Amino acid sequence: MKKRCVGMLLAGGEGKRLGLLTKNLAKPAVPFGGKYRIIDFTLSNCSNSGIHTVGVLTQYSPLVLNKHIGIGKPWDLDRQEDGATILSPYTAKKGGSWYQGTADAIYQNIHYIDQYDPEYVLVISGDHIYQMNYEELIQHHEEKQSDATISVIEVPWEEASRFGILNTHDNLEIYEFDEKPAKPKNNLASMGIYLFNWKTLREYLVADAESDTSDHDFGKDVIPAMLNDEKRMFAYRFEGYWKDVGTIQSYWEANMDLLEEDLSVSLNNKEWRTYSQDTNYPPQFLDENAVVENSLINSGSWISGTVKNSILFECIDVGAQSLVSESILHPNVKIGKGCTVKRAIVMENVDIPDNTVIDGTTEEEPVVINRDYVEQLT
Amino acid sequence: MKKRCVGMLLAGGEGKRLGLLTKNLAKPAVPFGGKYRIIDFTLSNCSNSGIHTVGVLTQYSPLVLNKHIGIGKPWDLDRQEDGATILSPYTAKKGGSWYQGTADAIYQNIHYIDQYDPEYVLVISGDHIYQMNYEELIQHHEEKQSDATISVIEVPWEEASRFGILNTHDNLEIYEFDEKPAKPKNNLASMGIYLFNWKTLREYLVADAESDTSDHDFGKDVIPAMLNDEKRMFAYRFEGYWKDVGTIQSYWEANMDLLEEDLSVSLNNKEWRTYSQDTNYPPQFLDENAVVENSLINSGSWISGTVKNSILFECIDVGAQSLVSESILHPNVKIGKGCTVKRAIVMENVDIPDNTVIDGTTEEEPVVINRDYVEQLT
Amino acid sequence: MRRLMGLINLEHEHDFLEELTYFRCGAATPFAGRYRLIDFTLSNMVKTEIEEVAVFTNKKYRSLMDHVGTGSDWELARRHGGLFILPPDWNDPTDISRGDLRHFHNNRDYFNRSKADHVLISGSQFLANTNYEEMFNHHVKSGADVTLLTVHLDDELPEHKSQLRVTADNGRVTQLTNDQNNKEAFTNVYIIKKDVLMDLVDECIAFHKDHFFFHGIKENLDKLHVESYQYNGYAMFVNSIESFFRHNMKLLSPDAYRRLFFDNSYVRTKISNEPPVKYRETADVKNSLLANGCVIDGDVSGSVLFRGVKVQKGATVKNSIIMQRCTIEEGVHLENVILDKDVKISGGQTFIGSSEKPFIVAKRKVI
Amino acid sequence: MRRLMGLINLEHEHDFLEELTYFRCGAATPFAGRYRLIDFTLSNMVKTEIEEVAVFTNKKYRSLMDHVGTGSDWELARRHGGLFILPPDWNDPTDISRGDLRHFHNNRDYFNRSKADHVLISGSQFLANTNYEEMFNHHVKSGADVTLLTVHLDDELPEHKSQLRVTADNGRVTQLTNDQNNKEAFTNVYIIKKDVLMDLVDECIAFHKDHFFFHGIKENLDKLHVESYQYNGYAMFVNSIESFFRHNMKLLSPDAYRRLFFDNSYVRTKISNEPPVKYRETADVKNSLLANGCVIDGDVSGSVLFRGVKVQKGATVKNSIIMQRCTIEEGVHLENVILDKDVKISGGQTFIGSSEKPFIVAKRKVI
Repeated sequence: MKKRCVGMLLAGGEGKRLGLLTKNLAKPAVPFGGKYRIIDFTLSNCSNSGIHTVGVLTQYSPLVLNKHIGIGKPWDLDRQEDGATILSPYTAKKGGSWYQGTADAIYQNIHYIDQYDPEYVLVISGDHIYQMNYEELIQHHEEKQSDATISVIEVPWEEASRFGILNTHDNLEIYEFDEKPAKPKNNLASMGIYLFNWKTLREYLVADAESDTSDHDFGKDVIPAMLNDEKRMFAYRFEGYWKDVGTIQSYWEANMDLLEEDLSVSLNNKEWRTYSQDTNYPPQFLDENAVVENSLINSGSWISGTVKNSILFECIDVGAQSLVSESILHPNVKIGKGCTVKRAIVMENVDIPDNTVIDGTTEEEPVVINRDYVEQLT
Repeated sequence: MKKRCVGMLLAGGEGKRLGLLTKNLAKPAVPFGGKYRIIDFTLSNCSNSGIHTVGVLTQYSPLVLNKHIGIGKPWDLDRQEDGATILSPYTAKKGGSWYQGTADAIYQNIHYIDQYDPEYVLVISGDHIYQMNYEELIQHHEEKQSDATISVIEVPWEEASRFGILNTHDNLEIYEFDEKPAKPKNNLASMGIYLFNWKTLREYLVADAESDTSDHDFGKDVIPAMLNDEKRMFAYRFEGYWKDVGTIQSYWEANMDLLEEDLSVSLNNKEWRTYSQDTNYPPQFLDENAVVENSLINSGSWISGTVKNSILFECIDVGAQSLVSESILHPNVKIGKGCTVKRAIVMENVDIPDNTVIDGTTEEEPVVINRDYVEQLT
Repeated sequence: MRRLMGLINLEHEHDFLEELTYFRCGAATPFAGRYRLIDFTLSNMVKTEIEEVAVFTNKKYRSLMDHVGTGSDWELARRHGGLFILPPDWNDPTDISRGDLRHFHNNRDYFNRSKADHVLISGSQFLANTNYEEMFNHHVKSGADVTLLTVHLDDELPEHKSQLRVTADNGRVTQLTNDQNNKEAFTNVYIIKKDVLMDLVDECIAFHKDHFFFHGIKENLDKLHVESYQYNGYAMFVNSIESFFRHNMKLLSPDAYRRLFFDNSYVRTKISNEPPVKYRETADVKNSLLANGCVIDGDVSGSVLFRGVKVQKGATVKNSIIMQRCTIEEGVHLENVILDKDVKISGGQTFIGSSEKPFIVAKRKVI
Repeated sequence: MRRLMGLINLEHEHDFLEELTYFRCGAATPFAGRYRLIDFTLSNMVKTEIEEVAVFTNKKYRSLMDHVGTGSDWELARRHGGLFILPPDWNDPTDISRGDLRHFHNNRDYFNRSKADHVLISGSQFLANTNYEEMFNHHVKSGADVTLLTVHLDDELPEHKSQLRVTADNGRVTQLTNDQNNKEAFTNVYIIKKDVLMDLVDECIAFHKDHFFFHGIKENLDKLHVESYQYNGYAMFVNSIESFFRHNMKLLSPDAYRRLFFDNSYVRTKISNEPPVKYRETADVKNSLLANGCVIDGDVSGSVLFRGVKVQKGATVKNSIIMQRCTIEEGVHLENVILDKDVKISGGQTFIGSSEKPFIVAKRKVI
């Protein structure tokens, strides 16, 4: 059946710079914001934008991610005819291999896209935190009669050289793609969100797949090739909050951003809900001695101690006389009595014994606590 | 969450002896009975038996199969927490490979089974036609306090040497597994349906995976190993219709069996429906000149000619003055005017031009018609 | 198509189908071998990519609820949006609204909650297989408050008598009348801006009105911008036994069958998992529509057979409509008959009606 | 568990919860921060792996329908089986059945269609978090026609007055009385053989009875084999404002909270995708239950806050139950108050009730 737009969500990233957090977990599956996984933001964007045909390309440590997405119910993507479809690298009889690059990942799944005979293909990735209406991007694309539209965000000039910069004419038509330029001419950074006319992209993907010299990457190969052929390519300016949570520090910061008041990624926005698995935990319980300030706490949690400036996922226990501050506690973390936990990220299912002191305030990055860490303590 | 029984459905078979029918299609995906694919029978058995946690192990040509199963809606297996899950061979960074054997296929997916912490694991395959209540098998297993139960069917003594034969005591306890015995002591053939206590099976799978000499096959390795250790293993007698559609001839026969009256695989049995994708085609239309006898015809078909002793899938056209007999027409086959099609299997989307004569009655096996065949005609 | 939401308003539809609607509302009446009347409107909405559809029911809505279930067979079983069957269940003693205004008033939440700006409103008696995308584009482009879907009547049939006729000036509707000489008929399908709808609802309630379309729109043609948009495909009105019988039979012409079912993607209905039709040795079937699950030993001609009908050896079914799971035993002769579902006609009997006055048997009768 | 089907029978449940049940039936009343009363029974049935559940509704069932939706949040959105809300919609003029027998009579299909041999019947006012597997095993093993679930009352509370007391001889029920000295109380949860149920329904209808349990079972104790089965976990009856308030408050004791919610797997309810609770700088929350989506700037103690409640700076909420999406503005002081959903209390006001007679505000009021 024909669909106007198919979303292809790249979710295979290893996220190496997230260290322990991505040791057994793809980056898009990393818990975020007290209730979500990083990919929930992109999946919810699709759902809220009316894009109901979404191929999710997984490869690195896909188990938790696959389980999380399931049949796509939380995002209303549980559809027999389309919906969310997990696309893992295919293993043929003679073996299989990972996708060679972002473009190769799409190329390997041409058959998936073709069956919906779409007008457009939206290429997005599952490791950014933002809330965006892709329908507006599509409308921009249609108005400009574009072959490809790339979403951009203004970054501080001093940081521009860390990004892929798009040089555009006044009408936002792109004439050059500058990957991490030493001397940026512009401060419009690509957000890694591409909308293509499928007919056009398909040709470029096939050509790119045949090239021996290509890295099979959108930024490095496909976009430059299209620019070279003078295809109509436009930038689309995005104004809201957008964050790549690439490092432990930026992951921690992006979580803490949620404690700010005026954050445009407003989780409380009823018009643009972020959906995730919801597992029917009971309401959280704060006892007689609880002190909680400037924090987010999820269901099933039981607070007897003090929590400040922190993000607590579901089913957390914080014991009496304990202090948790500037920290992120992943699901099922149990903090014993009399503990102090500062500027730490405590990973899922970790039990912190009574009277433990963890202080990440002196470190460069927040400290990440897993079970091994706790075992070494005792 | 805990589940009593997890079904593991082996659906990766190439079905080489089905020739053209499985050229681009896994055997379980081959169309059957005017409306179904072979795997529908097993999936419906699961659903009707109350087994709602089903891992479907695909590898050979999985695209059509994956699409057919989708999120499992027709079988009521579209569940966020369990339901039908496609399990393809995993591709790790350094590459991936096909399952080495039936036991290896289950071994590679231990993590999938473990998450449901089941009492039992039911191993079944997606290439047989039968209607069976697995709940009765489980009850038999429980009554016998068995470690493993294998479903068996009585075969004619003269054919017994073509099967894996289970030699049992009077109480149906298995003491020997005889693979294709020259001199069978018994005519109870294994149907390839195994129920195991998961705890026991798990140990044997792990041991089997470590063995260099094993073929990692249930029949060849795991069952003999368990027998060797004197595990409690019982046969469960199945009395109904059961057919392995392994060759073109047996595929054709099994289809023609559906035209028999007393067939125990009764598609009209409301208590045991066989479910499949249903695509909302309009009712079939027989015009003024139609003659239809002893045939099954599916929705969306338009009959102007004569159809006898045949099975017609959805959206078939049979033109005026054409005769179709003893044939199987897969979906979207269009038979022109003045054609004769006898003892043929016409594959999906094939258009037979006007006045074509196809006669498979003189061949040893029914003739299989694909597009190439038709192109050679013209 | 998030800007458009759907409403199937059954409040003012009468149950005109005699025995067929004794226990079900008209919208739930079986039609054309495997459908119910409501399937056409519902499928058209789904094809228009409408993701929220409410149904205002009046009474006898149980079989309707049973038919649509969770909406999943129309891909409308959604966590957000989806299908809402809204039976009358009013408990506010201060509520002064009447007629279908009561539904609008008591279901205000449904409209407020949605992000859609426009509402497509339809009954269940206009049958076509289409999508409303072009009509909606016309509506938006023209900036109309309301856009009415019309058809041009080539022949005047009894069922057309109750259809309002539309007089338009350059697309803009100036009059809605009962003038049978005007061949431009209103289909009871229209698109309205949501805020205009809500304002008109308030106004109607305040003035004790009881029919939203008549009082809210027809009486306000001078104040509203009402456009007309013509539908040109195969279409029909089913609002009487006679039209019900005739339009079923008309589908036995190859042209009508193709135009209704194949000119657009398929009409969705409840999935029932019936096996293919089984024709046995003695079957003789001509010029008929058959749905899956039928088992045929006898003679069938010029008839529409619904799912799971059994026609035994030596039975003859001619120019008849036989609904789900009926059994026609040996030697029975039926002509111009409508059997509602689950009827069993035991051996040897003959029932003959006329095409103007078919012989009707209510459901679950054993005769 | 295909042998057991479920029925939640609300026909004879009165809407005893004053303002809270003006516009909703008792079963749909919010409870314990994120649930509705019916969630407990429904979840228990799902935990028992029952795959077909019907709900006999009487009136004010709209919010109930809205709450359960397609049943998908209970994994009951099924193609076969699943959840059926069955509102009263009777159209048969020959129907002579009365009371809840009308439901049984008009929904005979639901029972006949199922492959189950036994029916678990429950109301919505007995709350526990359990599964009925052991009870069912007892029922099957004892060969009983009917098995009644009972609880032993440690303390006699006002809400227990209306519960029948069970006298059993070696497990076999001999008497059902109103004797308050008998501490073995019937929970209105029972399992009955399906064929016994259908026979008793016919008998009751024939004799113009109007209450299935009283006339079909209680009056037939001598003819039927009725077993009693005791439940020992944390449980309560909620059938008055007073018991509603008390049992909400009781959950603020850590022991009760743990026993109700953690002794068995979680109680399912409608998913609402609210974000985690946000505690701001000035928040001071003690001894309270809070559901997701709340935003707290003020003081909260001894209270139950449902999803999406906002307590602004300088507001105090004490010993109160605040339902979904209420807003408590600056400087407000609430004590022993129940706010129904969507209430807004504007700045500076004080409302104080007592624990016996809490101050109740009906939904959507702005004060």
